[in-house]
Amino acid sequence: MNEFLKELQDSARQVMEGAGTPAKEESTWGQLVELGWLLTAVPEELDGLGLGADALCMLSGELGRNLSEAPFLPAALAIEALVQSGLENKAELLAGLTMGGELATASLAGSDVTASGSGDSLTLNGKLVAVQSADNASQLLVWSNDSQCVALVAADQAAVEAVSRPGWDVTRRLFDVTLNGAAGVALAQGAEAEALVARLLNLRDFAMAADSLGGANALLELTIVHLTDRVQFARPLASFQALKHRCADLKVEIAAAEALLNDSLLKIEGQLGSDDAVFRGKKAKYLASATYSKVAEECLQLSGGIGMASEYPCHLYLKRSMLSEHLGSQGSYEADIAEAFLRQLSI
Amino acid sequence: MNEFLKELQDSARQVMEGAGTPAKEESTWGQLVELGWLLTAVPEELDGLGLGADALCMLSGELGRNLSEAPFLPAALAIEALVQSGLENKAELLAGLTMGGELATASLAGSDVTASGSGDSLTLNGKLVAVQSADNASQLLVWSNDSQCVALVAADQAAVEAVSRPGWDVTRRLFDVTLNGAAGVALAQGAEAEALVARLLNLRDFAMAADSLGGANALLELTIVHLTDRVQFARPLASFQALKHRCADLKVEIAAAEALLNDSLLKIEGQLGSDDAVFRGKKAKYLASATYSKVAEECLQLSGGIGMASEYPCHLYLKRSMLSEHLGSQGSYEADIAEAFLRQLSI
Amino acid sequence: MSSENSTDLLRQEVRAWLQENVPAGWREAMTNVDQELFFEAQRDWFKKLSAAGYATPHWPEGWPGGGRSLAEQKVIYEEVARADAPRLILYFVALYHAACTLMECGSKEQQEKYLPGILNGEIWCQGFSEPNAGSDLASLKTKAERRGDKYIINGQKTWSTMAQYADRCLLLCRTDNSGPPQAGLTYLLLDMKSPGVSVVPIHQITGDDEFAEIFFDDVEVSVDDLVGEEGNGWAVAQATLASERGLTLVELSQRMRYSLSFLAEAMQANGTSEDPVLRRELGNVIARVDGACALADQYLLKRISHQEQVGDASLVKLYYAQALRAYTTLGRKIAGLDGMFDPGFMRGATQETGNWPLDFMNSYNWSIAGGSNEIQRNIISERMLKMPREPKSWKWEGGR
Amino acid sequence: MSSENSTDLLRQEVRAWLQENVPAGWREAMTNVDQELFFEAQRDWFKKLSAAGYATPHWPEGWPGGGRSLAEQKVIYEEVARADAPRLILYFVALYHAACTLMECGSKEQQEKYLPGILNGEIWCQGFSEPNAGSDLASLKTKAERRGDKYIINGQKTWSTMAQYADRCLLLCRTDNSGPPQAGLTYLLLDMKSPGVSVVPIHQITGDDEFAEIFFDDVEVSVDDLVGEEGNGWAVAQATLASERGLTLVELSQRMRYSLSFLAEAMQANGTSEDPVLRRELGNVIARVDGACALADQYLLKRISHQEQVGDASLVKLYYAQALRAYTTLGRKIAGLDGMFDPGFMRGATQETGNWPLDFMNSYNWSIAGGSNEIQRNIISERMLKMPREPKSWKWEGGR
Repeated sequence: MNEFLKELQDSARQVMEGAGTPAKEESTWGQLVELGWLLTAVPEELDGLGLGADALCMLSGELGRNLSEAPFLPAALAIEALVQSGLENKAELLAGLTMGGELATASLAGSDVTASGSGDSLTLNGKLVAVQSADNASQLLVWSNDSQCVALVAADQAAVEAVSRPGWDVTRRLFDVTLNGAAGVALAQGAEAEALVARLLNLRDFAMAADSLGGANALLELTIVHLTDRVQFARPLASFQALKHRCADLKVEIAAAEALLNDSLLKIEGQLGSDDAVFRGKKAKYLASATYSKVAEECLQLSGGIGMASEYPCHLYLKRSMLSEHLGSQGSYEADIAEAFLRQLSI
Repeated sequence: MNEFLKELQDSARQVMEGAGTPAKEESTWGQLVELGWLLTAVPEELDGLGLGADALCMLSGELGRNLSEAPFLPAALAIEALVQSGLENKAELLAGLTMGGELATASLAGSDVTASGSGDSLTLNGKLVAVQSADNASQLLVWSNDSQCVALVAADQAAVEAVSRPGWDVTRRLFDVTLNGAAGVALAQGAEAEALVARLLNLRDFAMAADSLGGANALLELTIVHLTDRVQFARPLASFQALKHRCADLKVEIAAAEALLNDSLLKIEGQLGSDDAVFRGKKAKYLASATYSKVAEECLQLSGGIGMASEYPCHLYLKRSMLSEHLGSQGSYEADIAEAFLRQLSI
Repeated sequence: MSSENSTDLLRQEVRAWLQENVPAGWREAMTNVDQELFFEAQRDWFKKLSAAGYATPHWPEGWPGGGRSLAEQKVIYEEVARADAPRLILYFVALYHAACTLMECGSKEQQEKYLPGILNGEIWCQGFSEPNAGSDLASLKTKAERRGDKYIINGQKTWSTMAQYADRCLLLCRTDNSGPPQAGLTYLLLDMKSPGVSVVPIHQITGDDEFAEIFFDDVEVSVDDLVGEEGNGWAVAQATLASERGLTLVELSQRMRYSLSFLAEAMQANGTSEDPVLRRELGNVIARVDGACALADQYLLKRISHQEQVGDASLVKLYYAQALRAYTTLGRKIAGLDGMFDPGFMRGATQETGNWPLDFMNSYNWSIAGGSNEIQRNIISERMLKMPREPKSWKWEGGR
Repeated sequence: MSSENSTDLLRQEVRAWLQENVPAGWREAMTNVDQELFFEAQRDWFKKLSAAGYATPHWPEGWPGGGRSLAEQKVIYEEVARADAPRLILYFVALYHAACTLMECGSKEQQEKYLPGILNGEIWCQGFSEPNAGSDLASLKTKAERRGDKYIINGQKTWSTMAQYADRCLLLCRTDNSGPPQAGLTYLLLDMKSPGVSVVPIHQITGDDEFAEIFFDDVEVSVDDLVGEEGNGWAVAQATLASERGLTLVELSQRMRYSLSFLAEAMQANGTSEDPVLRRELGNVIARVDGACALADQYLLKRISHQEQVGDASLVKLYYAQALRAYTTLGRKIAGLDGMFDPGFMRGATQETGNWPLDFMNSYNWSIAGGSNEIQRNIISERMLKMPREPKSWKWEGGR
């Protein structure tokens, strides 16, 4: 991470720490808009900050640390899609989505949507799951299941129905969204759409990896404080070697996943969505998400009884890690990684 | 284990401890013949001891403890096959194989043999791998790859070629055996052969499980002695909690695998080879073998430098455990267990 | 008639009775219900079960349902698990911990006073753990001060199962600070309606609240309710803790085994049974669950034949906790993203609800409570494998 | 020219040179060969590599091949790994441990006396570990007694790489018993041909014998061969141990990464690449190996920019050792029963021979030697995570 990003990180951490853990949507969304976080990846010619995926990941990491409810990632995906599009009024739309407090959200999981038509007269049908904060969104970013179309869909039309779907992870408010012939505007179609979908999913993988590692770090720190403070058998728990070694094992897992994420971001610079970047993104997301789950599972045990009480935040990390595992599907990522490697080999 | 078996075990342990670790074939084979261990599973009406699979497993466990090179298991399989057969001269043959010091051996892994003909004029072709101590055998127990024929094949005929195949596990001397139209005598054919093969493989699974747990126990004991004796940082290594907890984890794995084996042997009594017994045998072998490998891998680490020296026996257990894992194939056992369970469910 | 045959007959009898009497669809009925309905269901089931004599097989001869051998008790537990009957979690402390403590350590007067109430459905809770005395129970601080023929209690207990509904409490307090931590403890029987007792439920991470904190503010307990002698509470507490040793884990591991079919059915329902990776993991879990059952069975057989050795109980608990974790982890994988929705919970169903993230989180009850996995590893390594004990005194050296 | 470009040019240059010069088929040639042939191959490769200036990039400006930045050294290591070139294991201690110790702590006379020999191919070994001083190096007992202008050495060293072929030895001895264990150590340079030195190879579990024990019986060392001051040996030894910190693990993790293709090819060759379970495990191993590379790279970048923190090196070593274990474990699974035959070994090939059980066993060298995984976990937990240190004094309490 360069010096500029480190400074940005320091200030982001201060802001987020002020928001408490978990950081509620109502208290952070406005703030992060105001601070211009959504301008991160917008090019300078579009009045953005022109920063790369590494900046977006850094912010995702800070939001992950604080279990933020704010729909930063889907909003960033929608903005990225808009930036990449050739839409005429994109500057205007971007202004609303980056600094205007308007939210365009998206599914964090799969899409089962079909699109017909073209340009600004698309018709969309199907279902989106795990759409974050849909009730606060004016727009939805949607891609079709064949990746041939990426669209913006106004949320306030009758053909769009969002149903809240509460889940174990209370730090992200998810919705099922049904599109019954909803009208939409194409951001990309055909091969361009395919490339854009690859780019968006790639960005999602990196950001999810960062979110996971932010959470894993925060939880391990919290747990070590707990172990240090809690005395049993006239010793702090942190003095028991069996527990120390388990903390060390968690630390090393986090360190490796972080190194892989940072190294990948360095190496893909400017080539988000390329085969190589997609491969790297899957590895980074896989390792980070597996690490987050492992850390959360171990920390629940290391926290003992207090970890089982809802007032203590350990379970919030655990539940977020469990959800994140399924956003992108761990099992299939392992298979995808092997697949991509074997394919490279046979070239 | 009943009192009688416990006494038998005590005396067996004494004998094996006298043979040293690893126990060489030349020093133990004669002894175990003399002690009548091969009579264990032979019915009393055939002048045997009439003991069950539990006795055979107990002895296998003791041989496993001492890393015995003696081909007890393949010999026991051949004797079991003979006992189950309707061969006219089986009493005579059994006398040679149980008390006469003659060895009939068998493959500990798969068979790729075809058989034609019937009765005492079989012709066998194909290859056997992992045949133990074939150079000392007068007979080979062979089953065809379609399980339609189980045969005894004289080892001294020109059509039988045994080639030594040294491996990492030096505690079992293995051979590849080629049958080029070898003559054989059928012990069972057709449905009877199928049942007999199931019975033999089932017995092999249980005995391998016992061998594995004997080894796992001995190695954990050895390792704890090492940790207790070795002082670093002015403390015995055994006083470090991180190491203590790892030893406890190994102990509990062994205890569960042992309990499963013993429970299975109790429950299948007299029904070796039945679907239920085969299912139980696979579970017992799977858990025992996975446990042995885990114990051996951990103990190598816990032994530190000394474990890497060939003079210290830790590696012998490790190598035996690695070989045992592949005798019966761990991976496919997991799948087999699931398969059998799902099948039961759909009945 | 051999004892083998006698347990066989009992098994048939219990199985037939359960087949007729287990409330159909109790799992569904207990999903997201309020406490009141749950209580009613527990009360009904308790009445049925005790009328049949299956609620108190571990009580001595002479009591209704009592006088069963351990082997017979095991049969009843196995059949209850096999029939997937509800667990009597509301009465468990009363029927086991309270009753066994009273029978083993209580005075004749105490037995006559309290045992009939237990049979009548009085609810008891256990007041042992404190916020700073979990794994290290002996360090507890709740104070009992003798004043005339009363003890005056001040302090706090935590993680007390169902304390908010309990009529009485098995209370372990400190009466003396001068000796080593295990000395100076005293065991009392407390009426939960006494002035100065307040109970606050603990909101659990699963959404349930089956545990509670109990606060004591100058609560009075008559010396008639002292169990054993003052200062001898640690020994009495051991009797309480041993009261269900072995049996509970036989039942729970059998329940886990029978519920493997839920897992397999869930796999078949969503197609993951065709995934070779998840299939193999299922194979692994089946073997481990069977291992847990075999280990629990073997332990009980050892107890029956008086061959129990130190550490044996720890092996059973540790392996069970780990198998349960593996089992519920596979459940989570199978449920996938869908499993992450619907945070509904099911009262009194322990681990086998089929809501896998819930079951997974509940599995930590077994690795943390009642002696954490770490405590079990200490016991196994030190007392079974004879590795050196952790130092009794510890000095912070170096520092942060 | 930016430094980015300068390393790019170096990379091209090294890559081209390696393409022409790596001995074709050296792996096959080194399988089951006797020591002599192996030596010859090592000598040839050393000559070639040092002639090209790639054997001593870490030496200071002025020495042949020297004066390279850490970034440039990293490039050379990466390319050597990428080209799957032989490792210079016979000369490694001389080129790194001995040379760096001399340059950092040696006198001008010692540098002039020994460095040219190292460039000429003298073989050095390291005499640190003892049978009772492995993880706890500071407790070593080999005694050096000052008599006039000589030290008289008595004692024993073990696990000394290639000691049986070494010309000289970096020897850490005890000259004083009175203080804490790390004090009273003294660092000497020993001629292995001195009277009283005897070397016994250690037969390893892999069939190899790259380590040896060294015995000292009244061996004389001149005070001219004292490095630093008497009693200051611990500090000098730290310089030795730090001499290759980071670089070796960059090379080894890169080698592991490039050799993933062996694993995948082996899977394709025996059809296991179609097994969905093994495929997913391959996916897992790939991610971990990449993680190990990234962590090693990041560590070296931190060193280059002087941002190294205590514990960083431990993270790299521990993760590498674990990734290597996972990688070779998968290899074992892929090889199956076939892999259990053919115990042939390959000299100087470290972990990536494709003989998976061999590679698996060799992976323990990285989890045991050079600070075991357990020592790394101590360092990480105590010095990085600031958890309390293990007590410095320990009393056996209770007992067996």
